[in-house]
Amino acid sequence: MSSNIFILLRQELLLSLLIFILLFIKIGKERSNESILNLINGLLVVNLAAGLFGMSEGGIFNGMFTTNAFIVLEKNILNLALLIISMQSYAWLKNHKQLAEFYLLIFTSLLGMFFMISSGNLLMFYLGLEMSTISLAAAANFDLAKRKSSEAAMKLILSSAFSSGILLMGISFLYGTTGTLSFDVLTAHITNNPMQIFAFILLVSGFAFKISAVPFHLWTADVYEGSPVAVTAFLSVVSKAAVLFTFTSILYKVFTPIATVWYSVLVVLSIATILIGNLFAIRQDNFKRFLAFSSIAQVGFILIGISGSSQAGSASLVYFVLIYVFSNLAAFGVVSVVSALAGKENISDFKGFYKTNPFLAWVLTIALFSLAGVPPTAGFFGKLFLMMAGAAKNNYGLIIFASLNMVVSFYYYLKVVKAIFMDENETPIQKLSIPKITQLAMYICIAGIIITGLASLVYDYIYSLSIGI
Amino acid sequence: MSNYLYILWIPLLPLATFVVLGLFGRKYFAKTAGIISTASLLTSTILSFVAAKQYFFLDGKVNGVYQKIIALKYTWLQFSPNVSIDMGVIVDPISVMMLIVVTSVSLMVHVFSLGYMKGEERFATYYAFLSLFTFSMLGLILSVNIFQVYMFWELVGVSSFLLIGYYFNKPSAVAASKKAFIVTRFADLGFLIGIMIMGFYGGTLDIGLLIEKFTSAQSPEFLSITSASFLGASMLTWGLTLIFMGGAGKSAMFPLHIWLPDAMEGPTPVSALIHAATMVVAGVYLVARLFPIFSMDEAALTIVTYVGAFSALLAAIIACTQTDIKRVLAYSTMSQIGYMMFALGISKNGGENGLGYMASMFHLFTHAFFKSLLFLGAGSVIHMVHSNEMKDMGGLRKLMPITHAAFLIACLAIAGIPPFAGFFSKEEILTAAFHENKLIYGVALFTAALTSFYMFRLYFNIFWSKEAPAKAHSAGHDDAHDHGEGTWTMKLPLIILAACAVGVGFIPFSQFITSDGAALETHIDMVFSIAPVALSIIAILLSASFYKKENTKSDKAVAVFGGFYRAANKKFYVDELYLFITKKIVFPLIGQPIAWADRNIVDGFILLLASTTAKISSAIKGLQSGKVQNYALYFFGGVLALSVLFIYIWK
Amino acid sequence: MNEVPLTHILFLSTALFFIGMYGLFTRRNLITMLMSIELMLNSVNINFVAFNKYLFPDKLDGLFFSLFIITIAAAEAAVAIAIIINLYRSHQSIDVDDATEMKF
Amino acid sequence: MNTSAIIFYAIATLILGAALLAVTTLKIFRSAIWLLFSLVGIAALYFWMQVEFIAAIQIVVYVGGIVVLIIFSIFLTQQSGKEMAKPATSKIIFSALAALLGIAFTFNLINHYGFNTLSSQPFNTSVSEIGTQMLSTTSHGFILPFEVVSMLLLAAMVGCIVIAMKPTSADIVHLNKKED
Amino acid sequence: MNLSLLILLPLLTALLILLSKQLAQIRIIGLAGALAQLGTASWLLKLYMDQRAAGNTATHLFESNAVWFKALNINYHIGIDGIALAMILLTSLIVVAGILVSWTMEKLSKEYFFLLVLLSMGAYGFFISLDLFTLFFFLEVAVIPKFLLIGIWGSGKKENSAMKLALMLMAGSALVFVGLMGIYYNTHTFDMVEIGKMGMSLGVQKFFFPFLFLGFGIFAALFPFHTWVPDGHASAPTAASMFLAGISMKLGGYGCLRMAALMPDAAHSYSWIIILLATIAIIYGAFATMMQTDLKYINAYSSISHCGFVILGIGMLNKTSINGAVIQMVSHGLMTALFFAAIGMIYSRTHTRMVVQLGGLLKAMPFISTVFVIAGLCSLGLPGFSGFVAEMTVFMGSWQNPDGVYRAATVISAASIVVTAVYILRATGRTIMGPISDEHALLSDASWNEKLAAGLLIIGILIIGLAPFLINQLIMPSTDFLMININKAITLK
Repeated sequence: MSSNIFILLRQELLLSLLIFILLFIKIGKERSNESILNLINGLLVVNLAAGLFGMSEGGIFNGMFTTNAFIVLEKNILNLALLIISMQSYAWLKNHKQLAEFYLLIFTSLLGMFFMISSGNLLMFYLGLEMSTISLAAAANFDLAKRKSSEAAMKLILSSAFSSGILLMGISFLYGTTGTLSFDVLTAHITNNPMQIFAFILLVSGFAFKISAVPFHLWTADVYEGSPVAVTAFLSVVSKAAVLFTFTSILYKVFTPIATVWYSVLVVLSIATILIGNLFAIRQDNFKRFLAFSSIAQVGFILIGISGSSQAGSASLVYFVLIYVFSNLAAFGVVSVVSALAGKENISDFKGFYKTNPFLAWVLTIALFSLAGVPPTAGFFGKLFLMMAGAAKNNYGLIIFASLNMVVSFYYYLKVVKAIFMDENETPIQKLSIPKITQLAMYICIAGIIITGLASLVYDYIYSLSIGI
Repeated sequence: MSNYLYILWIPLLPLATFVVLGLFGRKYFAKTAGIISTASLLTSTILSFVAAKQYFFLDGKVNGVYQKIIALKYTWLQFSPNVSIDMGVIVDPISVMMLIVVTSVSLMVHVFSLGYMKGEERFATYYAFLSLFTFSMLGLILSVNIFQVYMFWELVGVSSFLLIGYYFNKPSAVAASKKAFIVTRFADLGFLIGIMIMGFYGGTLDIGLLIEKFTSAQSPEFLSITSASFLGASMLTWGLTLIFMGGAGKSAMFPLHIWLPDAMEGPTPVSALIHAATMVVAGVYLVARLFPIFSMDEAALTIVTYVGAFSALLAAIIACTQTDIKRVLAYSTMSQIGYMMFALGISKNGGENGLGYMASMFHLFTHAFFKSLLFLGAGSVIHMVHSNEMKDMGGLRKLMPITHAAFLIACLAIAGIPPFAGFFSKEEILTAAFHENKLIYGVALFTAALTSFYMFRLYFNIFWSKEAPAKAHSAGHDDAHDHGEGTWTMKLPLIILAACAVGVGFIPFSQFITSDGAALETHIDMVFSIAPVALSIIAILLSASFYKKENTKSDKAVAVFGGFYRAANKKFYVDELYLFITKKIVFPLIGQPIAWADRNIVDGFILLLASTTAKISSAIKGLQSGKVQNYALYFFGGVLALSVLFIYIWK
Repeated sequence: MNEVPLTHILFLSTALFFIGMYGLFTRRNLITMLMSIELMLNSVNINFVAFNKYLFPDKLDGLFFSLFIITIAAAEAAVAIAIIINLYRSHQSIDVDDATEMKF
Repeated sequence: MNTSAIIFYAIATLILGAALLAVTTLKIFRSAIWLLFSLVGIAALYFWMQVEFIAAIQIVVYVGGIVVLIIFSIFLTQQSGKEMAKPATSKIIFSALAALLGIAFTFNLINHYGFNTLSSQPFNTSVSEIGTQMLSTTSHGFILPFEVVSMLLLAAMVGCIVIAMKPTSADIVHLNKKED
Repeated sequence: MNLSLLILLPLLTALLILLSKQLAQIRIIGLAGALAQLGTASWLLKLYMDQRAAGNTATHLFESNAVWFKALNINYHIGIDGIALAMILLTSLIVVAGILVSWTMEKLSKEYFFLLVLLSMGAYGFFISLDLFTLFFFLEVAVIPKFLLIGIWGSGKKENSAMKLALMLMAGSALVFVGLMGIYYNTHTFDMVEIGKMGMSLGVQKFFFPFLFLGFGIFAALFPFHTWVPDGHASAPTAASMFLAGISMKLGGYGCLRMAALMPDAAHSYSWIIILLATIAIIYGAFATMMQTDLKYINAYSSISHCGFVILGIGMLNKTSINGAVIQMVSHGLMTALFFAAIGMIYSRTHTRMVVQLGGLLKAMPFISTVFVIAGLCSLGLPGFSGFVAEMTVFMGSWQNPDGVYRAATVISAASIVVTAVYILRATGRTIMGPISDEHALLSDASWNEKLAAGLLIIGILIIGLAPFLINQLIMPSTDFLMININKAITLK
């Protein structure tokens, strides 16, 4: 066991290593932020690379930690997201005093997610969840003197504490009714007696809170708006993705006996989520808030995909998340650059943006199109495959509802595009000089948006790894 | 019979002219356009005479009967296995006769226009349009397929539209052209539906086959079309009537005649060509072409008869009251075509009873010459006086002797005074009418009298009534070439046509053109002719006493008729009726409501969807209150709701 | 050894849980809200220990779980209080209704 | 109804009563003290359940740690003795309703499920036992969670320090600048 | 020949345009690309005809089938039949004309041409794809460029029009998507050919056909979902209007046709609704046009009326009518593009499209006026122009349907030719004829590029109008293939 423990745990170990390196950086001699950032980004590249080879699967610590190629892939996606985020928040972090601590928190959070994803046991799952949440809550406060930032952090920590309370209640009841914490054993004891369904729903609400599904989403917009863009991006992409992965695997692995129940739960949640997300997104002006609600709507679609509960379901989920990483981060990248260099975060500020910053405008536009699901961007495929997976249950009412809501979502995405390209503005955002590294990140995103969709091998690869019920 | 293939050149030459002039005329042929097109048309005229000679005298006749010869047939557009539009050339008595008429009259007009249109800015365009018209008219004549007829029918219509609207910056001309096109289009709708009915039941669009199928009373097609009925009338009647509707539209039969008088806005030579000799008789030609089928259906023929007769009478009455000389001529045209129509209507197919048919064709023939002559005469008069109004004329006989002579001949011809052309054809028609239908005969007789009255009213008003005006008239305008009647190119056609107006009556028409192709023995019965001729002469004298010298007799007459006169002068308010229907019903009661509904109801619904969504979204924004405690509350509410839902409701 | 049925202990914990929830809903002072959350977590702890003791004594899962919950609760509380203090610095108040800048 | 039962119900009343007062009293300092009592009561409950180790931890961490922390933060953030703002009655009603509903619902479910206690095996919770399991990698070993939690605590610590540290004037300046 | 060339060419052009620097370069590249497309299309036509002449009776020629998403059985399956080829030719012709017309576009010209080319790529892909997913993909590719084209370069209340257009079209494609899902989960393939072989149960067809037909119908301005047409066309820049009416509305018609062939039973049982809607659209559009005072609105509404003929032809479900529908698509594409081009030329000179403010343009700009008149005459179905052929074929086809209701529909639709004449002549009479105002009298006539563009389109119109047997030759065999399925369904009733 100890032989392959390093291989199985390599991503986690690497991350912990990074964390310690950060500590040394902190206590070591004073360095310029730029050098630190470059160093960290370099390390992140290594970290990402390390995950890419040596797929191996198995469980250690008697099943508390399990991994396989699919999980490794998921973690790699998260690593990639982290790398892109850190490249894009260069401008913001360049003149932040505690960037080492910031990275430390973010890494810890990611580490927690890793443990959560490969948790084979409710305890590990809970620990991972808390680990990611607590450190994120701290990170959310990193615009220390911003009122909004601390408000956001407060809202995040309180509501997540509350939700984890509920989650724990659920877990405790599960434990009480089954007498075990490990997933493999759990499945055998799951029946659809009210107590367990109640416990299950408490559990689901905990998940729903993290992925901000309606009606557990209310913290999302405020936190997104308040926290630093980097954290917002991390919240909206990485943490959401991690929880979704875990959620799916738990649903597919553990709760198979009550599949019918959770299918209908998912349907209800998805309908509510899409609807509310769209309705609120329509009327937002703050860009981060807007993205928050749009991402809520996206989660609704994801839930539809998961509800397909087939191999295609989990595959399309991971596929969509990958695409979502590119698209959403491209959007956030532009927003973060603009907010860091021009201090503007409102959609109305983006009027006439194309005249002054064509490059950023195009990046943002392509990202938005991908989010809206317009071909040839990858978002089109992502969304379609999700819906196809959902349609497998022949629940066409849901599909009709979803596809009509896609039209609504088109409206607000196109509204932003309209602001960027068509609206006149006498005081547009001035010409911004983007850090090279950020530019690179954006190029990566765009490339991803284009390639991931058209090159079918990405999807086929994911599909080959994924599992269904 | 491929040796008629050269006939194809007769229409193609004008077409070529049109293309050339249309594309390059403005640039390269601004001056020479007239010559070019006249030349090409001269060629086709000669060709058509050659064809006539070959057909009538050499090989057209097979054991005493003139054959229908399909010189060419090419499938142009296939609808379904045996229904298709074919382009082709048919050679039979009437088509050859029409070839002669169209080409020669058109040639005259071309020549006349050389002088008349001289110095026009769009001289080339004018000739391009003329050629286009000639081409389409010839194509119409030679059609082998009823849909081919329809196509050239439309083309004729559009070229007439273009020519009427030739003075495009004159609003009245534009209005007239629009009116002409739309009215005829409306008629063509009927024509189209008629064609579809025929095509559906006949299973073909080929005229020959159609005639074949619908004339044998046993053929399944015939049975099916006669057995199928709609609103009490058999489909055959419907089909034929609708087709006739098309014809009536082009031939300005009541109630579709309103466009013809206004069409006089176009250049006078155009009126001479299109609205006197050729296009307006297309309707007659169409009926004649399908006559065998018509003759199978009494009802349709009756309609043709009475429409024709009524139009003839009505037009004649109106003509007596008009003061614009071209309008007078227009109405007389309408009246004469009415003659031809009812002549067809009362005719039977074949043999002695086919007299009406033959007579109608004959009248068509003769009328073409003297009516175009009249128009060209009027043209040169107008060219000199620069006005269409009678009151501006008078005593012109000294100033323009040739015109005067030609015009007089034409008037005599149309009045049916022997030995002029009109006399013979009219006699035949009257004879036919007398044998078939006394009522029609009466109408015809009365109309004949009216005709001679208003024609001579016209004649006297132009050439006599006042004193010969001083040169002042002509001194008024500044055309370089102004001396009396204008150039020889304008005089020559008058002379030729006058000659025709005298001569063509003597052609033994019945030898060549009859309903069944076999020769028909006709003789002018002197006794019978007394009545019409006498009436005409009386009418002429009457109008002479009214208008030869300026006097008040006419006003007295007007006073006598009073209201009736005013009504007639206002063309019996038909125009007003149409105006009412369009301006007061179609536009405000159909068009505007639909346009409004589209903006406000159909589109409004879409917009409503959008605005409702926005409303809802701002209505529920309270959920996001920013108070973290409420968030927790909702959170727990969600949990409870889900649990209740899935534990108690969705068991 | 005990006549107290497990369900009663569960009732106790549940009641405690919802009392805590009530506190979270009603308290406007952030620190007291934090206290309420602590109550909720404690009730969960009781659950775990009780289940472990009375139903599945062969393993110590529940017990350990509660141990970790206590630890994490501590960490959470620490971070939360740090955040609250920072909020107090910027808002000069720890009333939750004063921190509602971001809404709708 | 024997003594242990009586003790249990006594403890239960203490816990619930203290908790109730903790969430209702208007004097923040008092509510902290009530919370303290409630936590101590829970510790007592653990003793009653003969899981002394947990009880000890409860005392140490909660009473000795969290409550103290809370009290300090109270001192930091406001002057004691001052009444807190009263919550809106409507909010009280709704919250109470929600809580009661929740209680009723859960009670009902628990009743129906009726966790019947049949097993009476010994429940060995000696500290040594716990210690070995905590650090063993064999089955029922909790070494991994232990490590993970250590990372978590580290992160939490760092986070607390960064956030709670009084920002130097320099930061304020440039942050404000950034805030435009 | 590999059909993917039709996608690659525009793609290449677009990329080159992005790379190129100054205006002249962009124009040249754009034009070159467009001409290349035209060349390819005509070359394709030649090859196709040769194949057919050589006795190749396969339904689709130049087929190639590559696996795209293996897991979901999505294939990049392309191939053309006569109908698709006709559409491709139409597209390529209009693209060239559009590029030429927008030769003088100064504002953001790079983006402008880029989007135009992108749009054309979508159209090509749509027409060549035999796999429903690919079809859908390209259908949506063609939407967003329209939004940007109208919104950025448009006139009037362009943003709203662009938004309305984009949303309605997206709603259309959403419906289509639902239908596709239905088909996919009942046949487990997207391949039209295989689906055609398999067929679907009547129930399935009847449930999903409406989604598909309505979805595509929105693209084809099916009443009452046509309201994006007037605003969209009116606000769009000239070339965009040409593309919209000339190409993208055809996507809808083509899609409807394919769907009808794919689900013949449903199509047959719903035909009366289709015909009803089509007839309403025809006559309603005609009357609505009569009331318009803005030239672009006139043409837009007339497009509604004309596209009604396409739907009518499809709804009648017999060979002649479907033939007519196809011809009408091509003809309307050319004719309306020509019309918009003429209007654009007039607008760019007079800066007004209001009929009442124009007049007597024939004096100042004879060429443009002639083009205008030709377009008008074509649209009122004058023999010799394509409009006549198309409409007559539709009429003859629908008249073959002896049922009284269908007869009535046919007659009503036929009646629209009179209304058409009315509005066309009104427009012509007011703008081209009549007295001209002084400031307009001095305006210049068409420039070389405009002449070229108009010339191309007119040639197209004339070819169809004068030698319809050519296009029939191209289309008829393919319609026969379509009819095989449909007739089965009808006789089955």
